[in-house]
Amino acid sequence: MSSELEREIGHDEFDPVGTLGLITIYFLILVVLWIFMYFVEFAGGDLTVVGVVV
Amino acid sequence: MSTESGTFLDQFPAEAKVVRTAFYSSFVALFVGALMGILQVLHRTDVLRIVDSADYYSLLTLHAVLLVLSFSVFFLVGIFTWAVTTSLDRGLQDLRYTWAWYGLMALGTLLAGIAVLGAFIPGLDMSAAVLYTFYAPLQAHPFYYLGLALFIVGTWLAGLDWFRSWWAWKKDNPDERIPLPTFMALTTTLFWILSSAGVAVSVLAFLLPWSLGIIDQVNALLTRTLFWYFGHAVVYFWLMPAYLLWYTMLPKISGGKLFSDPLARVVFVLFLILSTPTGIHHQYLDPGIAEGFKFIAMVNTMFLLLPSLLTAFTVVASMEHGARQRGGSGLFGWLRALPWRDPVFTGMALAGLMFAAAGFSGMINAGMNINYLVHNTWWVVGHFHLTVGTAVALTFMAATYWFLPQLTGKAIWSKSLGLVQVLVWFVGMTFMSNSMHRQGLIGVPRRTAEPQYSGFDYEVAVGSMAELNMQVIIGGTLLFISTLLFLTVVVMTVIGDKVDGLPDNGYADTLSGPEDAPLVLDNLKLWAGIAALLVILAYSLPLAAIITRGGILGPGGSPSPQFVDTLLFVGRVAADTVGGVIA
Amino acid sequence: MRVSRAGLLVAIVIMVPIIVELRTVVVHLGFDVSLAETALFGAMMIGALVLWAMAPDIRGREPNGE
Amino acid sequence: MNIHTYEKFWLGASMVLIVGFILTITYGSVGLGIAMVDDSEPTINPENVGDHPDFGDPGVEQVGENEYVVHVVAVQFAYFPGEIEVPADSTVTFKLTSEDVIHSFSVVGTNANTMIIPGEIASVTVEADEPGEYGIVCSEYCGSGHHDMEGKLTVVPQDEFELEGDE
Repeated sequence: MSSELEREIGHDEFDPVGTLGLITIYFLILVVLWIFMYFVEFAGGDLTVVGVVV
Repeated sequence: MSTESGTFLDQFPAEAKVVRTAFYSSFVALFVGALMGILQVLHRTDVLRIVDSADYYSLLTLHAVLLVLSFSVFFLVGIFTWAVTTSLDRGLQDLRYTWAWYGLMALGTLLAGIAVLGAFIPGLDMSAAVLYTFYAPLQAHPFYYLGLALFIVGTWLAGLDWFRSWWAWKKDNPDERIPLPTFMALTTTLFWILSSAGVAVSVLAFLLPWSLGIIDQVNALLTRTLFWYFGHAVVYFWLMPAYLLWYTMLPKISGGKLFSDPLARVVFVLFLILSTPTGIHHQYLDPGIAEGFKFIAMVNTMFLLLPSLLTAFTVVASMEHGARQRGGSGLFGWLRALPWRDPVFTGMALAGLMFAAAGFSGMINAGMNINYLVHNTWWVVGHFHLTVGTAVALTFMAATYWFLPQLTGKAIWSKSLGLVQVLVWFVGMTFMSNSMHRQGLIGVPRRTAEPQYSGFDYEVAVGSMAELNMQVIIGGTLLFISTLLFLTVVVMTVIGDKVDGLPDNGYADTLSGPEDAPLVLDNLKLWAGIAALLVILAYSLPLAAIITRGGILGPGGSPSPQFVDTLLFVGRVAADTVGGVIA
Repeated sequence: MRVSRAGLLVAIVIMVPIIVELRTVVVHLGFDVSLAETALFGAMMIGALVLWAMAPDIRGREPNGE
Repeated sequence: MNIHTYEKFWLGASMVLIVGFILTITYGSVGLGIAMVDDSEPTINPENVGDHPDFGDPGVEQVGENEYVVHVVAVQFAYFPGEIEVPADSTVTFKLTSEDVIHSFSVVGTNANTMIIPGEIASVTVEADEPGEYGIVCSEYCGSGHHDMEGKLTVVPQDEFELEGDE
């Protein structure tokens, strides 16, 4: 593999900024989908289960 | 890492044979399991029904057992054996012992498989259409339970084999850190033994004696709870070898180094301590278990997201490191510099991408009350086809393109076909899993031969039912084609000739190495102790409550179907025959 | 080429779930999109991707993803 | 142990996500009042379901103003009663048990969904607001005829509702 390398990047000079970008997008998708699934698909659905014990 | 260079086969020919055999066993299971898969797709969607709907469940049992137990576990014992041998740079302690556990696992699979397939042999009163979860009072032939028990004992002995290697290595290297791949294999073994003890108790103390007629009935909720005590940890048993490959192989193949060895250790320790005390989240909708216990299981499950979320960062950062070393630049432009031509890389990267999607449906599944929406619907099946069916299976297939030359000394027959294969899998799973999730949300149940009912129609939000079914058919067909392509590449590689100049055996270096990891992380006794303690805390009260409510052996319901009478009859006939011969 | 041929192939494959899910999202937002329209739109997106990939790299060199 | 700043950030974001999920679920339980099926019902001997005072004669029963209880017995491969009718704008508690294996009671396309385990009684209370027709399916594999196991729930307008046996 090393033959294909253009440069060696050490620990201190590497900031995974692209990873941070990708994972931020993932985070936002998760939050939006969670809210949609919980409050629209689930809590907004029919036959709401309640805790009234008859 | 090894002082001797060369392939794994050059370094450890005897161990390579073990790993190879385990892989081939896993591929046979993959083929039969995938065949069952396509049959189910066509059956459920009513395109082609070659068996009676009553027999569909035998196919489903075979599909699940062969793919989630045989395919994945045979492959992972291979990977862990490779990982321990390579990273400790020493052979296994006693190969006769190694072959013994392999033999037990193979025998177990065979017995369970015979029990399931018995349903299709006229005159043979044998069946095990109990699915992978074998909830009592559904009853399987004793061979099925015996097979599962042997298989699991085999995996325990395999785990002990890796521990024996490590103990021997530690004597020679008292002051060294446990190499990361070995650390991963050992922590996985620990939680595997801890969790599978539950299913072992369920099978050996209750189900097997019950199927043999020694006890009359079992407590359905108790055996079900013992199954799920094991049933969630088992998914991490499948997943950990994929994680091992993402941590130790993917950075190397990307042209970089593992971003952080210490965090990788933290992740595996978290899995060790949190994998088992979560199983009750599969029982959110079970009567007989207090809401408080369900809530505790949920909190544990939610925190179990943490190691996976950390993994996402560490693995992607390692890939980014590789891409930037290869000349990639920009915020996202580095993605172009990754080795997409290599099926090993692309397969694993796509598997990881799908695992990110699976993470979301898993978060929904983990939620306690939202479970009313998705429980036992096809959504759940869509979810685990992204996890074990892609994150694990696709990673394993991709890894095979790296391992096979290491194990056989032969070059991959066609890397291009390998690339096509992993891409076809990704597209196929996109269609199939998407449709499964969406059908689940409108209430289509899982585990049914005919989801078409006479009394009502499903209310489809987007598109139509026909369209959703078409997605499943297209997806399932592509997945089956992908499996065939994979097996073609494997077979053609294996029957090819040995070549020189294969890459050396090895795994990725680290940017931040083990020297940065606190020593306490390597204290396996401590973590195993905490794991056991958490399990006791999470499970003692629910189990005690279940036993107090229903009794240890009931109230059970009647076994269905019963094999006891047949067994007694067969036994008597056999005894008479033997008696007659002797006389 | 801005990306390698294998890279382009992978990008196209990754477009598939995006196109499939986009339709679900759009319909949930109240716009009715048929299967054929989705397919057409998907083909356009993939076409655009291919065109982008085929254009010469601004940095004037081949990516080493091959 | 040195952790990169970005990864620390992600660790924090992950914790926010996890705690947020737990808080959402807690809000569902406490704020929206969504209760889980639990252990509040006594156990029952599956072999004597027929002699049970309620499950011996399963069906719809009025227990209060706009409050109903429906006892349902699940067997391979049917529900008794198979067709259930309740009025709209009412609170309905389903009490379910099994005479043989594990089943489920899943009202298709709704949140009413529970396991039925022999020996246990599952109790789920739902609010039936609008009139409508729903399918009920067994979503837990229960044997060779599992796919034939279905029922029907009809929520009828209040003025059209009458209890079976009422004159």
